[in-house]
Amino acid sequence: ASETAAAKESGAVKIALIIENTIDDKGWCQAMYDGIVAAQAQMPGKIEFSYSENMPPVDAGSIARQYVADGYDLIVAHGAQYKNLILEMAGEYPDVSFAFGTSAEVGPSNVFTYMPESEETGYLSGLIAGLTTKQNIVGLVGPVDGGDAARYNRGFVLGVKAVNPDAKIQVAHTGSFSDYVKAGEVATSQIKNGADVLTGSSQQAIGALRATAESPTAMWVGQDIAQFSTAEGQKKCIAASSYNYAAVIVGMVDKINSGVKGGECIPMNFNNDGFIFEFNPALPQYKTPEITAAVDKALADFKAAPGVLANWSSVDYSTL
Amino acid sequence: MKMSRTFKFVYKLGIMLVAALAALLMASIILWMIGADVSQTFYTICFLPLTKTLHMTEVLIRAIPLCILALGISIAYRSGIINIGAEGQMAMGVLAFTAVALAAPDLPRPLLLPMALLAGVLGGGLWGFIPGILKAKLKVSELLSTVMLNYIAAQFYTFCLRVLMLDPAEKMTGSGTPQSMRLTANIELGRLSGRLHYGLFIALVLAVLVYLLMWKTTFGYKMRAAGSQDRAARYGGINVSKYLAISMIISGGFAGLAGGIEIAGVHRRAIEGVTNNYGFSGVVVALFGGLHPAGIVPASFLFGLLIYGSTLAPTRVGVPANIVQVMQGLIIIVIVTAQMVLSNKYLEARMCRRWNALFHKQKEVA
Amino acid sequence: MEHITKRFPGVLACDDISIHVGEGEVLALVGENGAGKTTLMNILMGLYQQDEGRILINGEEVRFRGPEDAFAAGLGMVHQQYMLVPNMTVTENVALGYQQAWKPLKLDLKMVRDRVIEISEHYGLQVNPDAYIWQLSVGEQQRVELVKTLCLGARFLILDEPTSALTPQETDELILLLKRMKDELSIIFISHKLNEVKALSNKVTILRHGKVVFNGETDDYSPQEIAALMTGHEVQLPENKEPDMHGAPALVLKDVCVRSDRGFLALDGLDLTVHEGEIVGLAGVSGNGQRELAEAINGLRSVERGTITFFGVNLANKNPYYVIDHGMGYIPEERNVEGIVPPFAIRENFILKDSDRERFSHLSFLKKKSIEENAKRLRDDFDIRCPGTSTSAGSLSGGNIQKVILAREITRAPKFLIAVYPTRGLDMGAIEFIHRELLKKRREGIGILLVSEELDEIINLSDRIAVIYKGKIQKVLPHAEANRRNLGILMAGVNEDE
Amino acid sequence: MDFVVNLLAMCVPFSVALLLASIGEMFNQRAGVFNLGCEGVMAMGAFIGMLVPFMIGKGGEVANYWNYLGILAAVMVGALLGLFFGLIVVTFRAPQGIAGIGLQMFGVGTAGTLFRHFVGGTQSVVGIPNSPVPLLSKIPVVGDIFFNHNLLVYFAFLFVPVAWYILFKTSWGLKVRAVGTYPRAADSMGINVNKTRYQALMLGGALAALSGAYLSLAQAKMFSQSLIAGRGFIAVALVYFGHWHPVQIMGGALLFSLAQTFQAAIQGLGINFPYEFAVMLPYVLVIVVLSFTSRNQTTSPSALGKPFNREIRT
Ligand SMILES: Nc1ncnc2c1ncn2[C@@H]1O[C@H](COP(=O)(O)OP(=O)(O)OP(=O)(O)O)[C@@H](O)[C@H]1O
Ligand SMILES: Nc1ncnc2c1ncn2[C@@H]1O[C@H](COP(=O)(O)OP(=O)(O)OP(=O)(O)O)[C@@H](O)[C@H]1O
Ligand SMILES: [Mg+2]
Ligand SMILES: [Mg+2]
Repeated sequence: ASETAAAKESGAVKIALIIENTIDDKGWCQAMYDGIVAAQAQMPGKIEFSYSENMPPVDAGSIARQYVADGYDLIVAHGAQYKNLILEMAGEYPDVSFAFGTSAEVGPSNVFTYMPESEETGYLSGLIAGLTTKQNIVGLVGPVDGGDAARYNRGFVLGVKAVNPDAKIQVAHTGSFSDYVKAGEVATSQIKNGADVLTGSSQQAIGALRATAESPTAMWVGQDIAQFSTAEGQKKCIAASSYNYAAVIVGMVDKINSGVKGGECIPMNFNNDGFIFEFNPALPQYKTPEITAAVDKALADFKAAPGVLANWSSVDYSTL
Repeated sequence: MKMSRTFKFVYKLGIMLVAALAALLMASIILWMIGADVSQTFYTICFLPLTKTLHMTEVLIRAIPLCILALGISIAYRSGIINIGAEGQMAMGVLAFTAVALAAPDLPRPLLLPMALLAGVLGGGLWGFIPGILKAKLKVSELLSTVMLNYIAAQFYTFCLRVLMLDPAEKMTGSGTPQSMRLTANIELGRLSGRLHYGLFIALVLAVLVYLLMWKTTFGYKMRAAGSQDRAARYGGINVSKYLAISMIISGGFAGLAGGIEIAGVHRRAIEGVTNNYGFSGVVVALFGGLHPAGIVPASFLFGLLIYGSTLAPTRVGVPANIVQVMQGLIIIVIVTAQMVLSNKYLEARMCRRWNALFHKQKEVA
Repeated sequence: MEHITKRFPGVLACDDISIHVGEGEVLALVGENGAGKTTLMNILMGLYQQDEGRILINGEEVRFRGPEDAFAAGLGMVHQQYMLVPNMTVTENVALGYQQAWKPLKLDLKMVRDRVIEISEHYGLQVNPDAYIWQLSVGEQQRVELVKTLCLGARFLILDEPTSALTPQETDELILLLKRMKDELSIIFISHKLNEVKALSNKVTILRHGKVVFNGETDDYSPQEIAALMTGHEVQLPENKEPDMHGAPALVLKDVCVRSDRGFLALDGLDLTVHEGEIVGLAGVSGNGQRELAEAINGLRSVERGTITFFGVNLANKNPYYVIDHGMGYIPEERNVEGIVPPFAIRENFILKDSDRERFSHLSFLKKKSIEENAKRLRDDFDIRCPGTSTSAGSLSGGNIQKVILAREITRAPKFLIAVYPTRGLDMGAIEFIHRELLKKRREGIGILLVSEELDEIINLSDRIAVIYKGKIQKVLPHAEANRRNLGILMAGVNEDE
Repeated sequence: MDFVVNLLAMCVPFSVALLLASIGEMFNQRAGVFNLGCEGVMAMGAFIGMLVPFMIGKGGEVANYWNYLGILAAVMVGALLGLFFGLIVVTFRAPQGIAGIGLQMFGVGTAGTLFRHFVGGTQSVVGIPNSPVPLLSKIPVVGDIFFNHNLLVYFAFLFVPVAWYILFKTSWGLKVRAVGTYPRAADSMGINVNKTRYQALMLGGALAALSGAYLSLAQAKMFSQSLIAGRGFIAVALVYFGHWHPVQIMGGALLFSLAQTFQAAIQGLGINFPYEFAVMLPYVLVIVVLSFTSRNQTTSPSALGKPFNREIRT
């Protein structure tokens, strides 16, 4: 209790993060973790931070209540599966701020939602894949066809089609977010069947990336910049985009400090700097003028206005 | 050669102490390897949850599904079928429950809630019926079919949430997370404190019902006979395949009901990850509780405690959440081992003789 | 063996027993069920460790940690319950103990096979070394057990009730064989059949309640005297001497064909009639269709052809419930797995067939009180030795399990009774009791089909005797015409009329 | 044609993890012990297998032989876990089903806990390279399917006839089968039932751990907490599927992974149906095949799951 008092005095916002995977999954959860850490660095002394990993929804409900009891100001439940418990708790504890995503809905007055419009990042990956492929076959390893992954994957398809309408796109879902082995098997299968540029979404994509690294020719476009940091990412990952959660967190902390506890949906796109795109510095040979031009043009469009790819949801895998 | 009371007491106590020490020691080794505070970890997992109402309610909301699942599993087990498919049956129960809630959101609660729960029972029961009938008619090992059906159910579950029951809001706003819309308030189970819901009473009532069914009726008598010695049961005019299939329907129905209650009491919409590995923990609770309601009720509380306690461990003592599995595994192993040793009359008699010999010798010396 | 004492929880199985066997001697060990014979022999083989006492071989004290030590000392035992792995061949079963054949990377089965052939020829014990155990009849398994023990080089043979499941011919052959082997081996012979004891042994030791109560030369005593010494009273097996009183046909089988588990026709056009109030003995070497017959009648096995008419209804291909409901009583062959549900309490086993009846349940709720009363009554009436009615039936001794089944089947007031090997492995006292009960039922006008290999039992009890051979009734003899000799010939498949 | 060859060429290495673990479990069950803890032993094997080269190379590249040291360490840990399980279910005679679930939780949990502490997050490793068989791998079609894999793949498939030989042609195999069908008979023949069961459990544990190490070092070339993802349970199921016979188990493992690869491939063909039904395919297939084959089959080793005690009569 004294700790909390001290925190209140110092004016720091206490943030608790709840994630279903781990903070170093090189994907969805790590992105948010890194974002909060970056925000902490940007606002020295203004943020206190705890996190809980490996939280299925039931456990998340308990731990969130724990955090409330321990005096946390902002509870970030990073995943749409937590939607219900957050909305419920928001009613129970009107003094505490909550946040969850992905969600495009505007929540109650003490709930922030955030919505990465990942089709934009997927589109960039698709451009690169479509221009890089020599076999004219690209592969896409999905976990389940929903949420963030569904947006990224469909954006990818649009990107490929935009620059290479004849390219064949192999789409396969493993049915699991965490079965790395199966993702690897699916990727291997796509490579065997001719795919030479692959991408994948969610943490299981690491398994697919690892399998890609086994192929002498196949390349990878990443969903997260953290993937560059692995040995195989360095070797294979041509480019990747990342969520810039730091901006989201800083925004929320500022609002909380100014007395706004929620009631907003924060979209994330290139237009509002919610995403960062990077080429892999270790693989400059893939950064051809053609690719650079295509990426730059798309980026310019995205930055100019949000919602450029509003038609993403009409992508139908079965017509590929 | 009579066994003195002192001996019996010392013997039992001794074994339990040794067992507890063994579990502590093994867990400590792992905790020590990762440099954690051993005593603090144990305190957090085993005792901290007992100290606050908030904690207790959270323990209980885990005990509720565990108890219901374990009751169902014990029925199947007693009837000679090892149901490790409760995970899938629970998922199917959730789907059926949700389907009813989505189909008729405007019906009044007294009508809708029982209907939806019943649908959950039917959904789980149907999924349990498949391995039951496969075993009864085609002799397919239930160990195999239930494992496979778990995977199938998991995929079917995602399919339903993603395509058939997807929250229109998710579809419209494009976040597309596979989950249903928030279900009507007419299917909600009331809450006692915190998230603790009336499912608690349902679980307790079911425990009594299962006891009555299995031990006080001819129906249960026949199921147990079929499970204990199927040839004798057949000889006695009991239709073993029928009871096998029925027991699996009941067992699946319990799992489905647990799923329904979990939605009605805790989540209030169908989301991914509801089953939360309860299906497997349920097997453990059932066996741990001696396949008897009187044992299952406390066992489900104990496991609720453990599972919850270990979610506290990472934040409180910095131990990875995986430690819960280690502890659960060790506790299971040690307790079943101790139970076995305790029930070994041969060993007891031998130890008793040693004890007496020792005791008498000392007397002589004195 | 000197001063051997062995305790089990709550039981003093062997109480200061001393026995002594000289070279070339045959010691018969007799005693009621549960007297401690098997336990004593298991101690000798190193399977159990005695609590007190010691074992001397040729004057030297030995301590066996397991049967392997006993084998090394030249001991061999044929167990009461056959110790053969069913899904292995005869050769493989022998190889299990035949360490010479255990090469580092290979099991020399050929060597074992040769050894099996050698031994079986030497002693004239016919076995097929390549047959799987499950393919063999009980008698053949018995021979395999003997061959196995001899292959391992036993010079001292322990035979625990070797004849309890053999046909008369097989028994005679075995006794002859053992007599021949006497010159080479020392033997301890356990049996409940005192004429065998008389025929074979030099000395006899009687155990009761784990104590030696008698030691003597066999030649000095008659079987009756030994029986009296064993039980403490005269044993008089009852005989069916009452006048023929049979009524209408109760069970009529016509042209019944049934397949065995292994797919061949175990019953091949069998015809048989049993009337009310008569006992028909079904004699035959086991494996000739007796089991299939009993199972077919009771709805446990499908009937391929023919009718089973039971008081006017056809029971063929009906379920057991239907058969039971029509008043059939059945004492099955496998008492431990079929006759009782072993983990169930005795009182629960008593209602196995009647849990639905108003007597024991109301609106499908069990009536605890009447179940308990029933159990107490049956326990007392049938003198079932058990700690209480809630004891699990599986923990009872064989004889008592048989009594539980008998009590249930008889008191259910059936219209008919099929009894399959009802006294197998039981001691004289128990046999006497069961025979009396069966005769009592006959007097009440109930038809009984008695399946047995014990010719004495069949001759003593039956009004008519049918001999089964390869799934057909070879011949039906009236009581007066039957004797051991002509039945034995019929059972061997020879029909003198033809 | 290419499509089919590719499928076959992939299903061979993908079946190895299941194959090794199933053969191990087969030895356990043939000796009468039912080990549901397979999944846990696999997790430990996968973790230890990658930990050794990871520690030695401090996360970077290492010489290939360190991988084999990792495998050796994994196999030893697996055997130790088998020994530990033996202590529980053979010596203390704890009920095997529940103790197996305990072992599974213990193994998965321990691997995860230690992994979090010593390694951190999902970690890829260099792993074991392919070793094409000279000449043979050049044969069209056949070469790709059978002779272009890593050493563990060859080992696993060569181990199938070896396992068959051990089981049916050696004295130890004879003992194992006897102990699993009728321990009392084996005991009366002077065979140490418990010792034989311990040995079988250690062999089974070693193979399960090898299977895990194969996943982490040779197939996925990475480790994460959820690496095994239920494959241990499938391996147990495949033992029933293969009716306790090494060759039939191999058939089951191949069939399962063929279905697995096939479903991934048909998803890529762009046929209009929900992908979930493709993912289900292998599991459905197993059930369907079993429904046709279970009826007339021999049953499990008859002493499976029953602890042995000389003194207690059954
Ligand atoms: N597994 C066991 N555990 C404890 N007690 C047992 C066990 N098996 C048998 N007994 C006890 O042993 C006694 C006799 O068992 P056993 O099987 O030797 O019968 P038996 O000597 O063949 O007698 P009979 O066949 O005449 O009834 C019974 O009283 C029973 O209580
Ligand atoms: N394993 C055991 N556990 C408990 N009690 C036992 C055990 N074995 C034997 N007994 C007890 O020891 C007594 C002697 O049993 P044993 O089997 O030696 O009798 P037996 O003389 O061989 O009988 P039978 O004529 O039926 O073969 C039994 O009555 C039983 O009470
Ligand atoms: Mg005996
Ligand atoms: Mg007996």
